[in-house]
Formats: sequence, structure tokens, C-alpha cells
Amino acid sequence: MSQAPLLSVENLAFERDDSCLFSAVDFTLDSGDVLQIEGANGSGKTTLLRLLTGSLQPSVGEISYLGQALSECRYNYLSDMLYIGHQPAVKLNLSAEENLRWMVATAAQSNDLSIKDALTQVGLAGYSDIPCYALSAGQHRRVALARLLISQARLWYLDEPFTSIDKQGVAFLQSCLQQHVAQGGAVILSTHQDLALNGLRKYKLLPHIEQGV
Amino acid sequence: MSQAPLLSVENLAFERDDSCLFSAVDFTLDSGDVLQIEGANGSGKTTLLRLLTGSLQPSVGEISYLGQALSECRYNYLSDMLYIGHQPAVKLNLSAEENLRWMVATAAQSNDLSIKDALTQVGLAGYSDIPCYALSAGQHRRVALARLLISQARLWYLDEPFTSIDKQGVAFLQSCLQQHVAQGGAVILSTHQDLALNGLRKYKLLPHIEQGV
Amino acid sequence: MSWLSKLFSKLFAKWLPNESSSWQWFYRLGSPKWFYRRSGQWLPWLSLAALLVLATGLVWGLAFAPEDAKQGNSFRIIYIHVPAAFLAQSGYFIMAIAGAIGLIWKMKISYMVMKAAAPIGAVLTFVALFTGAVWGKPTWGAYWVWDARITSMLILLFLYAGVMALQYAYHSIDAASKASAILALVGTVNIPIINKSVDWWYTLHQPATIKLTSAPSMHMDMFMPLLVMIVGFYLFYGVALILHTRNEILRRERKTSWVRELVNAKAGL
Amino acid sequence: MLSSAPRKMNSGFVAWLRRDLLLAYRRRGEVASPVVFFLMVSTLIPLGLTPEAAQLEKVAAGMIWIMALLATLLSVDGLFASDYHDGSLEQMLITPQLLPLPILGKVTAHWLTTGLPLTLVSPLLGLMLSLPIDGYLPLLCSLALGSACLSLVGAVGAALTVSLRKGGLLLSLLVMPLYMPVIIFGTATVNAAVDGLNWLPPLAILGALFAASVALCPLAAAGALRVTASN
Amino acid sequence: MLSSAPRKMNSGFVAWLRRDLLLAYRRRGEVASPVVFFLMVSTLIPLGLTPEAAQLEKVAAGMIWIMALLATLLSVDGLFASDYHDGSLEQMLITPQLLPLPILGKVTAHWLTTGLPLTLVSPLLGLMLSLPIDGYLPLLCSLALGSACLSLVGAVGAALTVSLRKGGLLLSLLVMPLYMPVIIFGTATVNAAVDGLNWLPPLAILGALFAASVALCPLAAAGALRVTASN
Ligand code: HEM
Ligand SMILES: Nc1ncnc2c1ncn2[C@@H]1O[C@H](COP(=O)(O)OP(=O)(O)OP(=O)(O)O)[C@@H](O)[C@H]1O
Ligand SMILES: Nc1ncnc2c1ncn2[C@@H]1O[C@H](COP(=O)(O)OP(=O)(O)OP(=O)(O)O)[C@@H](O)[C@H]1O
Ligand SMILES: [Mg+2]
Ligand SMILES: [Mg+2]
Repeated sequence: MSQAPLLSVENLAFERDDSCLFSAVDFTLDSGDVLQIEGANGSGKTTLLRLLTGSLQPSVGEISYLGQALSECRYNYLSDMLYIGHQPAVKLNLSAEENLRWMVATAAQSNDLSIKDALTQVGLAGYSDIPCYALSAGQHRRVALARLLISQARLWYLDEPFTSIDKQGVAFLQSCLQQHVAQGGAVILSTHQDLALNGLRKYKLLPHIEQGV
Repeated sequence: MSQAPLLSVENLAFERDDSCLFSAVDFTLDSGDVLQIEGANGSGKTTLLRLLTGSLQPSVGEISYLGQALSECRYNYLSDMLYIGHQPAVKLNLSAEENLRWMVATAAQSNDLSIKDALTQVGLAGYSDIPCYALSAGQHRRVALARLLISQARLWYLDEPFTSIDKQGVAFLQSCLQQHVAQGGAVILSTHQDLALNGLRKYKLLPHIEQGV
Repeated sequence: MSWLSKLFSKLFAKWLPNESSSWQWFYRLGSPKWFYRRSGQWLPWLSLAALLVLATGLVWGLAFAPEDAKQGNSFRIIYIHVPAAFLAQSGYFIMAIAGAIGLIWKMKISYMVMKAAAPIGAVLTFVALFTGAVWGKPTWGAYWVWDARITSMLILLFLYAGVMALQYAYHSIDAASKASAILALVGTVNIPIINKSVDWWYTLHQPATIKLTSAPSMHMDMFMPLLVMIVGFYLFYGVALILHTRNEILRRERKTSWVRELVNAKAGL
Repeated sequence: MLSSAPRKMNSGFVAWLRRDLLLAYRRRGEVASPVVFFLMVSTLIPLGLTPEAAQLEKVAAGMIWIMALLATLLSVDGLFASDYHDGSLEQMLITPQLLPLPILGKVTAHWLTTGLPLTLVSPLLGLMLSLPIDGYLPLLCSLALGSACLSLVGAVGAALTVSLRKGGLLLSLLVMPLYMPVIIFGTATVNAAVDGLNWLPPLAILGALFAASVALCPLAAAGALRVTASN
Repeated sequence: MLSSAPRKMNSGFVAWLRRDLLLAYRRRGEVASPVVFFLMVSTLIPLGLTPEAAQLEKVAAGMIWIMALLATLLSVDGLFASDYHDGSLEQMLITPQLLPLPILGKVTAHWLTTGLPLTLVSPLLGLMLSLPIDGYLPLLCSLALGSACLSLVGAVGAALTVSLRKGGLLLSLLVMPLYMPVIIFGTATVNAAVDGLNWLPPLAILGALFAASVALCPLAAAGALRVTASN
């Protein structure tokens, strides 16, 4: 039945103000895959992820979800997707728990794990009532990462999720990803660190080379 | 003559709102040292660095610079110090060059490297005129790191300087640190990554354990 | 705004242009290159016409039209004042329509027209305000009074200023075009409301002491030159708009091969 | 299994409304918080203009309206700004819900924390500025409706300028002209009542303005946010 | 060798002044917008109050002063906010220079981008609000001095509230009374001139207020910033 891959990206190119950032990006993603986007600073990893979330429009090429072009299955696609960017969308004046409650409330779907449990698992057990401006950099990111535990989305797009996270946290996060793909999900992430994940695939983003004059 | 170490930290403790974050922090730093502060998220690395810069006041203990208590040599100490925190103090509306020019203008001293050269060395050659909000996460941090190349300060305090920086950048930054200590400087940095530096020392920040009742 | 264009194309599918139909000119118009070439052919004729009509109107109005019984010669400001006020108002709608076309059909050229129309409209509004103020001193004894029409003209100036400021504020051309098109559209919805409310405000607060609208029905000899001037201003507006748009085309398309060829050809001459 | 859970039917309206109210509650007490601002400025008016009741009375309605407008303008500037900076706005744009609904939620929260308190304290200000007694009810009604219009129109301006990192001045340039009808009919309502005339017609017009704003402004703001986000 | 280079003698005043001016300039569509803002607010006044010249004349000076105050309040709130969020403020606090100097640099930049443009367009506003001709010169002089006081005092309030996410209300209410003398003597200067009296005495008092603010406000703001930063 499901011949079509979960996500397929064909010949994608993006240009901003007449200069092309990358072109001919091609890959497919199936359930169970973890795809790491590699590339130097400024090579366009964040831009690629934002193209995938639909925040930006590609100049050329097509992204399709389960065989359908994004524009035709916007609602389903966005419901099945979770994106955590450089800016983790954590409100400084709210506590970790309030932040998470709001994130869950706006999400299309979530599982039964309670918010308290999720916060405990990411190591914020005693911190759930403290306003987030009083959290350390790593704790701040952990609030956003707790969303992963509650999410039911199949596609996770994570932009440098390991930023500011300590070693133990990195290991925990990797086991989370592993579990997610084991359940049939898929992950695209960008990071400069080396990961130890089964079935990890890499995609190297190369700068666009101007052809002709 | 210079018996006194560059920096010495004695029995430092910090408490906030009646709860003690860490206590009995003791170390000395000499020219040529690179000290890596280790510790889990929320263990107080950033807090310790901010104590060292004088932004926060310790509850107990003393920090001395060249044998003098900080309060007695504030001007000299602050002139000899450079701090780059989680927030890199890069103005989004200014270009990289303008940002750096301002940073140099407010610094007590700087060497002869031109701003353009510094930006080229950190890999921002073509980007110096673009407003910083149009830079990628890593490029954004690189603007702040370019300060290191221009600075004449002896003491560098760097809070997770490798955040968002790609592998090549991390290697370059490490060589910078190496060169700085070779010239008689000293570095204290916090990071969760493993570093490959000669003469690297580590200080593990342990949570304060309540004694007695 | 994709949902908007989708909704639009669903609702008006029947009448919408599509490439196979006789609407081809519409699509060709969307091509900056085509527009540049064509407008280059129109421009001399249009400029000539504008020049002739404006000259006729000015000479007629300033030299031959009879002096006003009450105001003497100062009334001749009307030949600038009224056409400028006219054009300032229609100019806003031209700008907004161009913006709407851009949003709905994603046509590049209409964004350029929109951008070009804003400063022209703002200048005309300013001219209307300025000539009005100069005229006000001899007739009303004050440069500025809070009359309904004058106020709505001032607000129009602010609307223009907003669109222009937004154009310049954005870094990305695409975002600038779309954002100012949205603002221009919101403004169009508001212009009638603003005009109505200012009228209401005026009549509510103050008995009619001086009123622009109740200018006594003009003598034919004074009115004809005015009419000529208005036509002249329209032609002039057209010329200015085309010139501005052409400029904008060159600026935005400077990297395309046809503009390079054009520049090379000019340089070679 | 992933994705097998039934999708929640939520529009995002309530979630965003609740969150913004909570945030406002956390930040009660800032200088620029509209009510504080409102009260402070109205103590300055007698100082700057005239302390005479007879004179104040004439300008009372107008002054209260001008202040309401400025207070809205002042606060609507931040409607999307902090969300833009911390990434929440991007999250809002990629939710599957219809974008105008979360926006309406945010605008409602904004009105509940600026327009409504202003409306509620307006009798007090009326007292301070010697507003005649007949003016109170019309003032309340017109402020309630009018300040909602101001929040809605302001949201469009805020959406257009959010990614520009500019102060409120550009925003005020964009929306102030659009505010003019509201202030005209707002003061007209109060003045009509004070002069003993029928104040329902101008109020009805304010109602119509409000209806139009509710229908159109969230759409326009949604379009504007999409544009700015792709920046 | 490190640290062997001679230390630059710089106070930080110029560096921060230049940076903030540059930032203001970068918000390009913005350079003109304080002016446009004042023009627009002064359009609101006749709309809200009355279009009659005879009436407007009486409130003109007071209204222009209230606008100056609003514009200052509106913009001074962000004086340290963005620096606080992006870490620049922390850098400022750990420079060896005397803290009041960089602060004075920032305040000067603020005045140059709000108070000064307002002063320069005030004759135009006077025209629109039918201010009698005798009032123009006193208006210019008093605004120039008074708006500088407003910026300086506002900086203290901004410093107090920048990181206090709670409890800023009380402190900012403390700043507000300091605005009152400025607005009282500001309007007094203009009104004295319009009434044909000697307008130099109130202006002299403004001058004294200004001198006191220059001396004290940067110190107070520096103290406030140190407190907030150690938070
Ligand atoms: C700054 C001041 C003024 C402004 C902004 C202004 C604005 C306008 C506007 C918007 C129109 C309408 C054009 C149209 O029909 O679309 C107009 C028409 C006109 N204005 Fe002025 N005006 C000003 C001062 C004056 C003065 C001082 C006079 C002379 C007494 C004057 C005489 C007229 C006349 C006679 C018309 C044509 C009336 C008609 O046919 O409707 N205006 N003005
Ligand atoms: N808003 C913007 N406007 C213009 N150019 C931009 C904008 N954002 C990013 N860019 C440019 O696009 C390029 C790619 O940026 P992107 O953020 O995608 O890089 P990245 O691969 O994520 O880098 P990093 O590893 O540093 O996060 C960069 O050269 C950057 O300068
Ligand atoms: N402004 C503040 N107010 C109150 N508590 C704070 C504040 N900042 C940090 N804390 C608390 O102090 C502790 C130490 O924070 P700090 O930022 O120093 O940690 P860190 O070691 O730098 O962590 P990370 O690796 O995540 O950066 C944390 O538990 C945090 O919750
Ligand atoms: Mg990135
Ligand atoms: Mg830290």
C-alpha cells in the first residue's frame, strides 16, 4: 500500500534576493530513518529545515508527503510534524510546566504522558514551577525538548537539538530519537556533533555553484 | 616577582534565594592555563563565570587577581578581562563589521589586527556588511568570537564558545585558545564537548550538598 | 497569501484569465521585459501629449481666464491645487489596485507599479496641501484650518507615507512588496470610512464657516482651463508612473540577461 | 503507534488566548503597562493644560480617547514581537490550524488586558477630568467597542512590522491614519451625550467598525505574518 | 606580549553614543518617523478635541508638552531592553569605564532621536494647533531643555524595570512624579510668553532641572543597572 516514502524531496533549490543558497537537494525519508543534515556554518541547514516546515517556499523543486505535494496535504502534514528550531519557543516569563501545557494545547495531537512526567524525564523535576528566565541555558532547551516526549507527530525536524545540553542529556536525547524511529517515526536533524544512532543517514549540504557566466 | 597566580579562587560559594548552588570552589589559574569548567546542566557554570567577571557577588570566598582582591584592582582586572557569554552581545540590526567596531571601541585595549582581517579569519569574509539578523546561528556566534582575535586581554572567560560552530570552526577556535595561552594568556571556558588542547585542566563543578539538618 | 489567491481563483474561475484564452496580453503584461519594451514605445507620445495639454491649460488658466471677483489673481492657484488633489486621491487607488493584482496573480510588474506609484502620489498630496495652505493665507487668514477635506487630505498623506516607509523598511524585495500591498489594501478599505467620518466630525463640531465644497459654481471661462489642467495632470501622472516603473524594473532585473544586454548596448553607443 | 491517536479538534484560539493572558498576568507592573500609563498621563493633563474644571470638561472626552489610542498603540507594538524573537511565532505559523484564529486569540487577550481595563477605569478618569455626568455611560460603551477596534487594527500593523525590529514609531505611522475614524466616532458618542443629543447613531457606527474589523483584521494580520515570517 | 599595549583612554561615552545613533539610523524608514509621529498625534488632537482655532490655541502648549512626554515614555522603555536581552548590557557592566558615561552616551542618543526632532518640528505643530506667534521661541527653548530632562529621568525608570519582571510598577511610579515639574515649567514657559509675561524665569528653572538631571540621573541609572544585572 504505502509505496510512497514518508517524505520525498526532489531537486530542491532556494534562492534569496537573487543569490542561490543551495540547489539540487534530493533525498527521501522513510519511517525508521534518522537523517542528519551536515554542512558548514551558513551552508543552509536551518533554511532547508524551514523549507520542509513550509515556513519558506522553495524556488525550485518539490517536497511531498506520502506521495502528495505539500500544498495538497497541508493540514495532514502539519499535524504530523514537529519542529524545534534554534529558538526553542520557550516563554521566559512562564514556568516550564506552563510552557509545555501551552505547546501541547496548540499541537494537533499528543500522547498520554503527563506534562509532569515529561519534565521529570528531561531532568527538570524540581524546576517545573520556576519561571524559565531563572533556568540555565541547558535547562531552557530541555523545556522545549520535553515536547518530543509528548508528541505524536511522525516527522521530527530538529535544528541543533544538542545545543547547550550536557553529555548525559545528549545520550538521553539520542535514545529518544531511537525510540521514535523504532515506533515508525522519522527524524531530520542538523547538528555538528557526531551521533551514535543505528540507521543514521547523513546528507551533506553543499553550496550552490554558479554555472555558466 | 610574580609569585601570585594570575587568578585565584578560594572557597567560593554562591547562594541565591537561600539555596546554595555550589560551595568550596577552589582553583588557581596561571598564564598558560586553559581551565574547562565541567558540570551537568544547571550545575552553575555560567553562574561561576559571572562571579568571576564581577557581575555577581559571591556569598562566601574570595577571588583575587595577581594576588589582589578584585575589589582592590577593579579597573586593572576588568581591563584585562574578556567575557563572552551565552548571549553574544551581537546587535542584530548592525552588520558584523559595525558590531565588531563597537566592541573594540568599548574595550580597554586591542591589538593591531584590523576588523576586516579578524572577520576574514573567523570565516565571515563576504558577510561583513550584512546585518547580523541575516546571518546563520553559527555565523552570528562567530561575530562575537572575532573579538578574541583583536583582544589584548589576558583572561578570557568563554561560556560555551563552541555553540553552533561547525567542526572546522571548533578546530580554529581551539588553535586560537592555544595561541592565546602560548602568549601568556589564560582561559576559563565551559563546554560540554571534549577538547583537544595541550595543558588543558578541568574543574568539575559539583552541586552543593547540604550538611547537617 | 496563497489561500487568498486560491479562494479567488475558485470563486472567479470563469472570468479569470488563463493562458490559452484571449487574456494572453494580461500575462504578457506581467513580464517586466515586455512592459519595458512596450512602455518605451508609448512614452514619447504620452510625454508629448502631457506637455501640450499642461501648457495649454497653464497658459489659458494663468493668462486668459478672467480674474476672480472676490479673490483677485490668487484664485489661479486652483489650476494646480485642484488637479493635484484629484490625482492624489486617484493615485492611492491605482497603487492599491496594483498591489492587489500583485497579491492575487503574483505578478511582479504590478508590485513595481505599486512601488512607483507611492512617492508620486505622496508628492501630489503634498502639492495639494501646500498650494492649499498658500492659498489659505489670503482667503482665510490662516495657513492651516481643520477643515474636513483638508484633514482627510493630510491623512491621505500619512497613508502614503506608511506605504513608502514599509517599502523601504524591508530588506527583501518580495516581502516589501507583499507587506506594502497588504497595507495599501487595508488603507483602501479605510479611505471611504475616513472621508465619511471626517465629514461627520466636521459637521458635528462646527457650523459651516468656510467650506471648500460650496465653492460657487464656477464661471465657464474659469472652469474650462481647470478641466484641461486635470486632463493634463492625468497624462503627466501616467508619464511619471511609467518612468518610475521602468526605473524600478531595471533595478530589480539588473541581473537578468536582457537588462545586461540593454546596458551594454547603451554603453556601446 | 504514532499518529493513530485521534486528532484534537482545536482552533488554537483558546490556547493562545490563555497563554497571552497568563503572560500578561506575569508582567503586570511594567512601566508601559497600559493602565499605569493611562493613569499617569491623566494626572499630567490638568498640569499641562489647565486645572480649571470648566475648561477640562470640554476636553475630557477627547483626552480620554486620545490616551486610550496611545495606550493601545504603545502596547500593540509588542503583540508579536516577543513571540517572533523566541520562536513561538514560527510555531504558530506551522500549526495546522487556520492562522486567523490564534491571532484572534492573541488580539482578544490584548484587548482584555488593555482595552477592557481602560474602559473600566475610564469613569475614574472622567471624574478627574470633570466629565459631565451624562457622559459616563456613553464613554464606557464607546470605549469598550472602540478599543477593540484599535486592538484589531493595531494587530495588522504589528504583524506588518514584527520582523523589522523597529520601534513602535513605524507601527504608529502605519496604523494611526486607520485609527482616525474610531477616535472621531468615539468622541462624538460622548460629546453627543454631553450636549444632550442622541448618542446611539455614532455608537452604532462604532459597532459597525468593530464588526468589520473583527472580520477583516485577523485575515490581514495572518497574511502579513506569513509574509514577514518568510523573511 | 599581551597587555603590554598602552590602554586606550576612552570613556565609553562616544562609543555607545555612536552605536545607538547607528542603530537608530539602521531602522531606516524610522529616521523620519518621530517627526511623522508627532505630526500624526497632533492631527488626532483636533479630531478628538475640537477643530476650532480659538479653542485649540488654549491647549496647544500643553498638548505639545504632553506629546513630548508620551513620545519619551513610549521610546525610553526600550532604552536598555534590547541590550539586556542580547547580552550587550552585561558587556557594558563589565567594562572598566565608569558606568554613568556609557549610560549618558545612550541617553544622548535617545534625546537626539526623539527630543531633538520633536523640538525641531514643534513650530510646525504649533502652526497646526494655532499657537500664537509669541509662543514659538519659548516653545523651542523649553522643549529642547525639557525633553532632555525627560530622557534622563526616563533612563532611570528604564534601568529600574529592565530586568525586574515583577515589581517594576512601584519603582516606575516613583519616576513619574519627577516628570511633573518638567511639564509644569515647560508649559509655564510657553504660556507666560503667550500671555505677554516674562518667560525667562520658568525657563531658568527648567535649566536647573536639566543640570540636576545630567548630574544625578546617570548615577542613579548606573546603580539601578548594577542591581538588575546581578539578578
Ligand atoms: C491645505 C489646504 C487645502 C487642502 C488640503 C485642500 C484640499 C482640497 C481637496 C482634497 C480638494 C478636492 C479635489 C477633488 O474634488 O477631488 C480641493 C478642491 C478645492 N479646493 Fe482646496 N484645499 C486646501 C485649501 C484650499 C483653499 C485655501 C482654497 C481657496 C479658498 C481651496 C479651494 C478649493 C476649490 C475651489 C476646490 C474645488 C472644489 C470642487 O470643485 O470640489 N482649497 N481642495
Ligand atoms: N533572514 C535572512 N535573510 C537573508 N539571508 C539569510 C537569512 N537567514 C539566513 N541567511 C543566509 O542564508 C545562509 C544559510 O543560513 P542558515 O541559517 O540556513 O545556515 P545553517 O546551515 O543553519 O548554519 P548554522 O550551522 O550556522 O546554523 C547564510 O549564509 C545566511 O547568511
Ligand atoms: N536569574 C536566575 N535566577 C534564579 N535562578 C537562576 C538564575 N539563573 C540561573 N539560575 C539557577 O542557577 C542554576 C545554575 O545555572 P547556570 O546557568 O549557572 O547553570 P550552567 O551550569 O551554566 O548550566 P548549562 O550547562 O545549562 O548552561 C540553575 O539551577 C538555574 O536554575
Ligand atoms: Mg542553523
Ligand atoms: Mg550555562
